[in-house]
Amino acid sequence: MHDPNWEPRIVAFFCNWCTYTAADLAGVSRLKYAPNVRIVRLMCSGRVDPQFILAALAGGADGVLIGGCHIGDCHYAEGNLKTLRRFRLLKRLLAGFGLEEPRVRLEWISAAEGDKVRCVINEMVEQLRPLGPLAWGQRHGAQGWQAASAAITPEAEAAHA
Amino acid sequence: MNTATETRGSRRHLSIEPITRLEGHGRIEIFLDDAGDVEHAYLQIPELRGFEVFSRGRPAEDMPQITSRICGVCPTAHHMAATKALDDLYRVEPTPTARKIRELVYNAFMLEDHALHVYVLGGPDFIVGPQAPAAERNLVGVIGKVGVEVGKKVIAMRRRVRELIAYFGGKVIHPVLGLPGGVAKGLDPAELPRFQALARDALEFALFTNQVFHDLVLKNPDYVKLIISDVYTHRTYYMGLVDAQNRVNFYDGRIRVVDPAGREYASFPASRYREFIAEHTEPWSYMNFCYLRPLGWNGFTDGTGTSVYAVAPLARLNASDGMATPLAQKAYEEYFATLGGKPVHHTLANHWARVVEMIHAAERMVALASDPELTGTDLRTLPAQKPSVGIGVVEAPRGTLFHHYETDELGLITKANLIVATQNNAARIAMSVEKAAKGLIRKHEVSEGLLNMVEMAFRAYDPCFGCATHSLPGHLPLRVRIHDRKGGLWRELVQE
Amino acid sequence: MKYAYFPGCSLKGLGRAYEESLLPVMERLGVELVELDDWNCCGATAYMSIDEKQACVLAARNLALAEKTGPHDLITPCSACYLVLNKMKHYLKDSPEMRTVVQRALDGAGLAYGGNTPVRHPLDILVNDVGLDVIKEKVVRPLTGLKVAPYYGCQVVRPYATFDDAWNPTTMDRLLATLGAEVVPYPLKTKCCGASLTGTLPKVGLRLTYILLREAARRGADVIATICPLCQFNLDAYHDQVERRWGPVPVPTVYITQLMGLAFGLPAEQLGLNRNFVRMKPLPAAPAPAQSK
Amino acid sequence: MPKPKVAIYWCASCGGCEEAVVDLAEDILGILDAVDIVFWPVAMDFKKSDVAALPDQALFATLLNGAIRTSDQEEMARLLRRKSRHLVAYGACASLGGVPGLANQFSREQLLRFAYDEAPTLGADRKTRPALETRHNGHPLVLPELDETVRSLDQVVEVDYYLPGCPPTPKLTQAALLALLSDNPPPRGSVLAPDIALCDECPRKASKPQDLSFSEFKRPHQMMIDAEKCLLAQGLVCCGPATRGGCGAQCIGGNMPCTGCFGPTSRVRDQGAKILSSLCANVAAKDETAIQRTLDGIPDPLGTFYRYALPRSILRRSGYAAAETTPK
Amino acid sequence: MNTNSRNGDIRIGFYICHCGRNIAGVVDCAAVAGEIAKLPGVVVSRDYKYMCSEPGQELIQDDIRERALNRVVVASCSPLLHEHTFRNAIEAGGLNRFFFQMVNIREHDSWVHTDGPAATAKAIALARAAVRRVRLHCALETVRAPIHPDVLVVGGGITGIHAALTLANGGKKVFLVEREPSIGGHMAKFDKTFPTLDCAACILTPKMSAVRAHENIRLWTNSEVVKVEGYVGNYTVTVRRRPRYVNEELCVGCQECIEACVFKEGKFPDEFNVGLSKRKPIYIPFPQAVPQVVLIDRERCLHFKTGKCKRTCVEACADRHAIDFTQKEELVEIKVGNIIVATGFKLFDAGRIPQYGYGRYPNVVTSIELERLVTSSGPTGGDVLLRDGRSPKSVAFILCVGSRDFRTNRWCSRTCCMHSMKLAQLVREHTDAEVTVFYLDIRAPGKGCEEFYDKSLKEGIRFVRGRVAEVTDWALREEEEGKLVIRAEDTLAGVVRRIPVDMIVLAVGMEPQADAQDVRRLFNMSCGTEGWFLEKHPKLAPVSTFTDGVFIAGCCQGPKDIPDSIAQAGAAAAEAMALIDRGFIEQEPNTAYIAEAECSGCKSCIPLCPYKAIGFDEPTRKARINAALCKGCGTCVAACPSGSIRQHLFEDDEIFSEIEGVLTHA
Repeated sequence: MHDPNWEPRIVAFFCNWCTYTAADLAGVSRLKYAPNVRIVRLMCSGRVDPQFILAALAGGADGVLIGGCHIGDCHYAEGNLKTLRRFRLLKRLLAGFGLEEPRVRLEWISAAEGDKVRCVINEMVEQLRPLGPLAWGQRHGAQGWQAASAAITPEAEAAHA
Repeated sequence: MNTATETRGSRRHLSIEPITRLEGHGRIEIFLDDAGDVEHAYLQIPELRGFEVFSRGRPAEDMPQITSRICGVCPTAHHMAATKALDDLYRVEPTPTARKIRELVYNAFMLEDHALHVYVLGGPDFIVGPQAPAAERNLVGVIGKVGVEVGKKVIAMRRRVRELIAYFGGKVIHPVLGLPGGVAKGLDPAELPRFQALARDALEFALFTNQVFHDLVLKNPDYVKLIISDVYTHRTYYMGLVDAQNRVNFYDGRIRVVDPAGREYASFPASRYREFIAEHTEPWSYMNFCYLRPLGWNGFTDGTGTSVYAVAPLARLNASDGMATPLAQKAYEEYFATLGGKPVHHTLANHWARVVEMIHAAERMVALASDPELTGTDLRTLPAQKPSVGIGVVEAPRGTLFHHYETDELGLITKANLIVATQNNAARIAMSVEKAAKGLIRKHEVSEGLLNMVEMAFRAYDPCFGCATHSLPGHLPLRVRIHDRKGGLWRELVQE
Repeated sequence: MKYAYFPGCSLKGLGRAYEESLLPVMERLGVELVELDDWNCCGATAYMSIDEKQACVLAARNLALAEKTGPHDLITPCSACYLVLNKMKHYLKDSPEMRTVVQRALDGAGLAYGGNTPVRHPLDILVNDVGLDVIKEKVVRPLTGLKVAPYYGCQVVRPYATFDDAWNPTTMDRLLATLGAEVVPYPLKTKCCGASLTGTLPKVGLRLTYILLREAARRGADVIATICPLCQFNLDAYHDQVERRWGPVPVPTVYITQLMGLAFGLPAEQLGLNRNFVRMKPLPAAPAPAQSK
Repeated sequence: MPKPKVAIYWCASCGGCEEAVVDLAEDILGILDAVDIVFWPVAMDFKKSDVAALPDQALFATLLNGAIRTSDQEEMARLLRRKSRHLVAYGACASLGGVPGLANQFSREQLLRFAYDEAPTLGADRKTRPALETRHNGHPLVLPELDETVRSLDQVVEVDYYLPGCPPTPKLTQAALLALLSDNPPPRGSVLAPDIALCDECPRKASKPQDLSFSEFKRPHQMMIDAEKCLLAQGLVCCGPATRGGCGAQCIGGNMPCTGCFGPTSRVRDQGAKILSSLCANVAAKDETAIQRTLDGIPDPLGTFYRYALPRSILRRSGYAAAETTPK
Repeated sequence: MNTNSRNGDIRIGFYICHCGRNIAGVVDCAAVAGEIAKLPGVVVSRDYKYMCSEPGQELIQDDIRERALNRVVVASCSPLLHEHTFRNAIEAGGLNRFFFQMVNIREHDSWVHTDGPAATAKAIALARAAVRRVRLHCALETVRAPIHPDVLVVGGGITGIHAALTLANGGKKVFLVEREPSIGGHMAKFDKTFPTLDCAACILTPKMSAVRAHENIRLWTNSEVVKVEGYVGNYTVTVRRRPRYVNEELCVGCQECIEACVFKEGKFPDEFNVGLSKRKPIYIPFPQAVPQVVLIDRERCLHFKTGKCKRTCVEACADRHAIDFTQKEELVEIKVGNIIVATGFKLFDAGRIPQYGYGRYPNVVTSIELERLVTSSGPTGGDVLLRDGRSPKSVAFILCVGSRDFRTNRWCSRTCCMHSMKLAQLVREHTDAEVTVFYLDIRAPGKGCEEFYDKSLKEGIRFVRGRVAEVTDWALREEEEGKLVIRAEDTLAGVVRRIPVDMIVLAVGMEPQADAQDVRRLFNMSCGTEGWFLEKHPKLAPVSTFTDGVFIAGCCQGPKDIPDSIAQAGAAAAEAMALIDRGFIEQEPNTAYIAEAECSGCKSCIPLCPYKAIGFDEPTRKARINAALCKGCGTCVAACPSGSIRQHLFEDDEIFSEIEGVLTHA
């Protein structure tokens, strides 16, 4: 059994216009939610490269949350549709990788839905708890993509050196 | 396993590493009795790659390309067996043009693969000589023996034949032409003359090879004695693919099995392979040993009561009533006449049988290349039925090859089972090695020459452990390890 | 059309007339009702207020039985059953805790409930599944000239107004119109009939009953149509006491299905109309068939 | 001055990479003029001890093909790493894990279970399992243990160069050797193939429309394939856009889609994720169900997008696989 | 100073803001600063009370100079709030403004978490990510785009009117688009306005005609915006102008045609009088309508329906030839730099609360219906009458109809209390009826409103506190006979009352327009959960939206009374003017770009761009991105299968390093 003080870590990719703003609204409204999420801001959920999701999982995240504008509301017309399409196939792919369903989640959260940010995050944290740590990197003898990509993108690594 | 290595390392052992030139790896363990004679020898295969398992969930139409990765030496064999399994899976007949393209490609492949063995892998044992120093028993040695010109000829011919395969297959190593009901690409009539010329040259080359074999091997009484010597002889069953007239066919037909006396034991379509073939597991090897299911596993025994059978050139010739092409038929008759009639039980005769088959393959190429239908444009029969089960078989250079798939109705693999050439031969190979070892190693007397002769018993099958271990991952070198009575390691012959 | 049928205790007891009229009417309409095998108390009555959990388990068992019998909606004529069974579905949906209690109990009985079977009221099925046009076709004896006050009671539309409006339901109004009856505007459609109080606070309960009857009378209703056994009994059984306190209000209360039966030309006695305390007057003279079209 | 020494070695491979070297055909003689092939199991008799005996860095280069699945292979990889100035991951398996790397979707136990318990052709003695150590007629016999995962070479030792392809083309092989021999060899870590996707050299490039979106994904056996037109434009999943060029678009030449054996470009960390990303983004459907329907045309994303690169992908292997380990 | 990022020696300054207690109250700022100080490349790590303050910014600038910083990370509030501030600060400090990364530890951390240690750990993780990320930042230049000086105002209610006039008076060209045939909106229907009881028409009409007269205003009634493209400063808007079959230029509004219409009497419900009166197929919405131009109701006009009309209207119009049955709908495209949305509200449909009997009981009316009844220009000439023509003896108002109720609308409509009291007083003026007001709470915060409430009380209007349960017409007692009966709990007296009255007025609340969602999408705005258009910031940017150059004013943003609507109209106009007079806007240089050599020309990206910014360059056979058209969503970047498209400010490596950063354990 895993360490009792273990807390799920969620990496969230939020679009600048709806979900990130909704998260700001949640703050302005002083809503309270679990501190397990780390938000990465992108201009549009359409920028969420599936590589980012895999990198987060391999890099130690226990779950990944993608947040975008509701369909039809994308600040860039249809960026979120592209996200939806990618997400659908990615879920099938991740099932092939044996990843539990709740670990990766896509939510449409408009700038007004501060409370939805709270609910989704709390709910996700609770869904991840029983699953325990993903610890993908350790499980597979790799520090996720960092080791895996060391040779292929030397410049990328050099940048961190 | 590391720990095991170390404890062994702490024992007294020397390593002279002799066995190479076979695709993939195996290991032979030889145990001596007090007198220093061979008591037992074991052939061990230490790999498992799990193709059947990781084929699950894959779309069936990808199998010809996935399974060809079982072996880069005979990818075309796996590719073709898989493709034929897809025909069966979707209940489609390839169009006449497609079938001829497949056969042309396949015979071309048999030719070049046999050529590789004759000149690079197995041949050197004879061409250069069994007693020759290791460093010479290779292509370079062959060139030294037969001259650079011949070497270049061999290389050029192989290249041209492989270019033909590449034309249709996109790539020669891991081709992509196979689809259920046909092939992906047709032949541009403009290319036809080139291939016709090639076919003619291929035939000439095959006959030339036959000549070389006669000159260097058959004209040498010692070699012939060696071939028919009891050390290299086993009385087993033989299996091969034959056409309606029971003549050798590499691409299609019924599977025929003859008993050690050469009488037909069974003749069945690929779909019934499970009734006749079974795999036996020994805890000391990852490779399963095939035997004839109806006879049950009777151990590594030959002669009466054996259930062991052989495949590959020697077996194909034994299992057939003749060759479908004239020149090959002539060679076939000479072969049996020289070696004392059917069936031939001499393992080393595989080399000659291989040359006979080269002629056959080349003659088929000539015939197909001049077939008007070859340039047809109707390349595919599109599947209409829901898939469920498909079984395909071909004669790989190294023997009968079975691919068996089961899918859901989307055509995604739910179950796959593969019986590859070397697996069929595994039991006989193991016996050959033990017998050779017993025959050659006496009273602690071991020389590299002797060991190479043990190795020859083995190499004659042109065994492909890459193939045989399709079910096994990564691989290990073949080692011959000789243990004394107390089980201590006495000598070790390792090829990394 | 086929439905699983949960009669509940009333339709086998006090409300027998309801079943007696429901079954032939549904048969006329080609609706097949398959009575649940081994059904039990729906869990309503006082049970719900004494031990909610056990009441729910009772209800759940019925629903589980329904699911076992096949993929048919469950029809429950009694408003109380209808309410409790629906309530149960909501509980199971909303309260994980209740879900576990119920599931454990059902496991014990070798049963399971997936929460699928919809629980439906005859009124819903008549108007939305069968359809008024189909019903119209079956009318051989239009209730022309009969003034009816449609009374729905409190439970069918509250709190789960699934097929009609909680404040101003109209399904029965439309159904009655289809039968040819004259629907009097009745603002007390969903007022309490007093049934739940007559037992405990007779005074209050009786007054409510009286108000309903009186308003119906004032609006000239010949009869009150209802869909709830409890209401029917309550509005029918206490006329003597009402009369003692406020004078006579001789409006009979019958089941909508009984009126349908009449309109379909079924004989009154087969419809259990004779079971009423306050009998309904025979229908006005049959009009010429031409008018019925 | 002595010729630079070159070793060619194989680990978990099919032998195709050896064949690829043999396919240098006449040119192999040219290469033999330039370098000494001192170690090549498939075609020459030489000894491990010969290599072990060499001083470190004595080998100019080692072309190592095949993935790593056993500790013997790991041991050899380390030895050759030590002895070689340039260690080249030769071919898809060494660079990316290759097709056998698909085994990473399953556990070692699943592999063994099939081979010895479940295979339909097993005989009466099914369920016999090979044992790491056994005695037979009193003779001790040992077998190596299989690793749980297939690893690419750079997941075991540091790799200087990558030569992609299943197998690499003779052309690239020759070019690579010449590049290494040249005065200014390419920077370490580079992949010795063009760093641009296959479409660049694809003969069908021009036939791809600029506004291509997918209303349906077809599988090659379901349709007649036009031999001129871009395969993506025909609705086939072609990995060309996400795959390094340099192979000469051989599979396209065979009128079949690219399956990605050259791996991703240097700018991409996960080939599968990228091809998925671009294909999905261009799906035409706009509502959930229609999207789902279109994507059903790709029933096996893992096998399709990670045919060669699963061990080298960001996630590397399946979670189930890790969950289940062989009982000892 | 080293401007270019990667290889040079990276000197990072990290600053964490206490924001008073807002952050420091939960996050241990000193601890965060301490942790970050340990990271490679971090040369300064400070915590400070208010980073956004003058001294806070100077702190950074001094460090840039003295410690030769070439990267800055500030952990404080949301970048949407202060990123600009800090970028300016470091620019003033001599550093390229994009060598900066902001960490949101207020909205995303201290404000949403209570567990101090956890919040501090989160702050460290986010900060570490930013520090890793900022190393990779490159020097970039902001792009300037000019602003088109014209403005579009959508909606011709009092809000739109005021906004348009303000801008026009400021010398800006304004397009005012109104869906209805006349401007004026709801206010035009009012008799008087609270709390001053001055005549609505008297204050509205002059403004309406001013619009008509103003040289800088292009007024398009009977028109709707159907398409909006572009971005702040450069919007291209398509307006659909529906035909009124009367030529606006030629019609003088004499209305003779209406007289002459073959319909002698009005026959169709009059929209302006909410159906309380009838109009003809050719009509003018109301006497003071602007424009003073009649229009023809195509659905009802005999000519259109039968083609067999005598066209008496055409005769009446005589040589003015204003009537034109051939008029077609037209689409007009205009270019503007800013847009003000003032599309107003819709009244709650009282029918949704059946227990109040609206629609069932004829004498249950809505506040706006009563409004028309009390207006002298209304259908009854200002007499408050029951349907049967009697004058009511008793009138009851029910407040919060549809408002402050979970079953309908949760919000307070803000105006109903005052509006109802105004009507109550007018009813008292016009009749001798008893007036009772049923209320939940009286909300009279506006200037002069509480006084107005007192006045109402003094005038003997009865107030009963309690939500009305139902309205019925059945009598329990004698006095209830023939009346409507209100049942309600008097929560002050603690008794349930049955109160019989003749007329019941439902004070219906305000709702977002039915098509608010479409309009929102049209202008790329957001809606709150209730459906009102969402302002950028509830306090600091009440009339701005998340789309630059699109402003909202009046009741489309939420219920308001007239003064507040006017105030917002002015505010929005001012915001627009500020942008126009600045003359340009600065755009984030977060555009996508293609590494020429790396692009294989696979064309996967081309169809993905909603702005057609990606093209295929035939000579090079590679894709090309037009930076001017790119809006920086990054969809093509994520999609490029060979990773050959990059995005400034959101480079793959920057994001990977951020991911890595938030996941690295401290």
